[in-house]
Amino acid sequence: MNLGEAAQIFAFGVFAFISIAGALGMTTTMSMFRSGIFLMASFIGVAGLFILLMADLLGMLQIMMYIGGMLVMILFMVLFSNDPGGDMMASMKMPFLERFFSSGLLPQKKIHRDSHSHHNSRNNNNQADKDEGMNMGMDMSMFTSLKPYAAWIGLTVTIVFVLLFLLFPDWPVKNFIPDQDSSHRIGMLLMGKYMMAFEGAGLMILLGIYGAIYLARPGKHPDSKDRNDPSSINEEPPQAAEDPIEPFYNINLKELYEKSEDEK
Amino acid sequence: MILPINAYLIVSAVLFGIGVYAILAQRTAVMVLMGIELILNAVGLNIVVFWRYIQPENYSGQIFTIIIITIGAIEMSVGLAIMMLLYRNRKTVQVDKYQDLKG
Amino acid sequence: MILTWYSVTGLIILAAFGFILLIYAFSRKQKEWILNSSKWNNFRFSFITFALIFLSFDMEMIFMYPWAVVFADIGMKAFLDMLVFIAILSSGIAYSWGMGGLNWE
Amino acid sequence: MGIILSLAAVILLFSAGTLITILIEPMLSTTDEEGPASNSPKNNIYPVHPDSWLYNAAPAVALASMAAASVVIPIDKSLAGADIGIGLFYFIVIIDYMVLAVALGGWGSNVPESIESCYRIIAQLVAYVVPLGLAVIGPIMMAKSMSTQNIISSQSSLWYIVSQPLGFALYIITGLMQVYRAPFLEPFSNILNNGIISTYGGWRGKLWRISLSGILFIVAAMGAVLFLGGWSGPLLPGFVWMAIKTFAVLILMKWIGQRMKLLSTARMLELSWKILIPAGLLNVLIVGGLILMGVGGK
Repeated sequence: MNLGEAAQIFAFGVFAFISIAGALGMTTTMSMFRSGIFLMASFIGVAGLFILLMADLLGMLQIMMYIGGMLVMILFMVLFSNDPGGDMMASMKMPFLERFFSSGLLPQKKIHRDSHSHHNSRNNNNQADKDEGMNMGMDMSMFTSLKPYAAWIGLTVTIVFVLLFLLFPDWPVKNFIPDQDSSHRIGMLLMGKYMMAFEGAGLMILLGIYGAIYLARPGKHPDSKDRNDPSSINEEPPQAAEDPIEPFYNINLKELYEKSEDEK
Repeated sequence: MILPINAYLIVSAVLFGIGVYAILAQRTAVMVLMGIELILNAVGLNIVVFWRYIQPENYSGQIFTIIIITIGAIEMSVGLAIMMLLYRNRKTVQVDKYQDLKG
Repeated sequence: MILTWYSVTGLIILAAFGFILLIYAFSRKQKEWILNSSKWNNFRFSFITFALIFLSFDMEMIFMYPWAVVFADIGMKAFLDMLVFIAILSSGIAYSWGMGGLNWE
Repeated sequence: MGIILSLAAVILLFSAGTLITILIEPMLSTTDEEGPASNSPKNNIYPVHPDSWLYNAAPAVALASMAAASVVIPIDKSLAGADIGIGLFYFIVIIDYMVLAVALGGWGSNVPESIESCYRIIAQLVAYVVPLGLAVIGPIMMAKSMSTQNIISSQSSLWYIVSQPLGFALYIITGLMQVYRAPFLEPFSNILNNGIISTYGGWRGKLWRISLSGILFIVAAMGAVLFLGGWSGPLLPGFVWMAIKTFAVLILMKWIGQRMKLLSTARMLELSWKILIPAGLLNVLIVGGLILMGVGGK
């Protein structure tokens, strides 16, 4: 048990804890943004486990994919839900796990007492809140009715797998250190044996782009009118303080695009 | 190699269980999508564990996981596009409110 | 060998967090509050299509790195492979450009 | 024992590099600096309703990402933090943590301007990651490996700036996007009163200042490693060459920043998806052709 192995066990403990705590936090925290961050922490824990298993290219791929992807997904979450900050939900009574994972949020009640007028101003400018009303019961909550059953189903699935892995540990384990230069080996395999997987993944990415663009149908859905015009959006930021020579990049893409449209 | 193979498998089993809970218990569609991401991730971890402990010399386990992460990414983008559409038509993303097909 | 590389990274990240905890312990200045109202709702998410195709293009990078490492050893075959791959992806960009996706609504 | 030595070397050299960057910046910028280099408020201010977990974690993630990115940059023949086998891919991934840190800080502080800067930062991430990846692939193809020491040793005959100028131009532009300087400083601009810098006071503001300047120094150093042959040079010792090239790239980035008109996030996204990504794909094909004709990748 030299220093290396002790460090390995410690690192395994830390990464396993991060990934399980992150996954738990994702499901229980009240604020949507925070649940995205917890899921990202869980994926980073799993990436750490990948690096411990000497699959470092996979670990880095995992981190890169899930930091970018998660932040984009959080943007969609904020767009869809009318209480992403979790203020309204934080004030409701919650079992222990939810209260622990959303302990950083300040409940809505505090804002009530501090400045009553300010709360009303926040209320009337998003219409969706008005018709649902602020005093409704649990239908605003993030959980469906079958939450206890779901908890039991999840628990039984976990127990079944854990017992399976504990009671039948006779995997044909081979004590062999894999080749350290993983990117070279993966490249050779991708170009050789798995050429079809490489091109198939390219086609799948293409289908993903086509599907997303077709479904989102850009340009057909201008923003709804009831959203107030935010102060900080202005198309042309102020001119740089002084600009001795004409910058080489001065074509304005907007006109370029409109011009090409007029000709069509 | 001091860590037994079961240690990693238990971690991925727990992640899988939490993913199942996340899908069944959450109301908003985006959280269901995140539950699916979590399950995809637990499976990817399992594959890398089997590659590392059982067949370290053959790297096809890692390529399988790369393809799984690609599927996760593309499924996330198309899923979000579908939710975008639903949000625009129904002004809500509560999954249990989409009951038109119930007839 | 991989583990020794990443142990240096891990130690450096721990050092950074320790440095911050150290400063946290020493700073005892009086707090002053700035009033804020959480106005998340004036959020106009106008780069929807950019975000959607970014997810797919992120994956393209993953397939490019192993290919780039072994390209010089394989030569022409790998070049044709990547030609097909890049053609597929640029058709994705062309489609989203044509559908009017690539502008800030 | 070796780990502790390389650890101390990396921390010592990169804190020195970051401090030099902080000193150099006022000299380079003629106008009063608007972007991330603007000074943060002195008093120890806190927002009233922060999301306290995220708000306090943000400076720590920023500094950790800057420190972790400095592991991979080689200063001399033997003196790199850890010559990781997939060094460049690791570098590109770790820089994304800075975006995560600013997003956490922006959303956690619950101040309207910094929430807007959180959205702008994610838009900028969407803009710069793909062209940056395409710009970095050129040197990887020619060096047949991703580790930074191999890339430098493979540039001994011909620097990569000579054989792939388009890749260098792409790297500089996306490098500026990465560090939110001059033309691409929408998330930290005066409209959003310096984004999240205005919500962190006292020493935490200084922490943000160190991380944002440190990232500028590291991206410039990686540019020198990728395209100007890192520490390889005739007379002077390795690390002097590395310092000269890093500050040359730094000054080039600052100079471009002052010349170009400030771009709003909309322009930046259109620029990157309509011009930089097609140019990046073209760059990959050009470098592939060069290698097939036998220029690089010996």
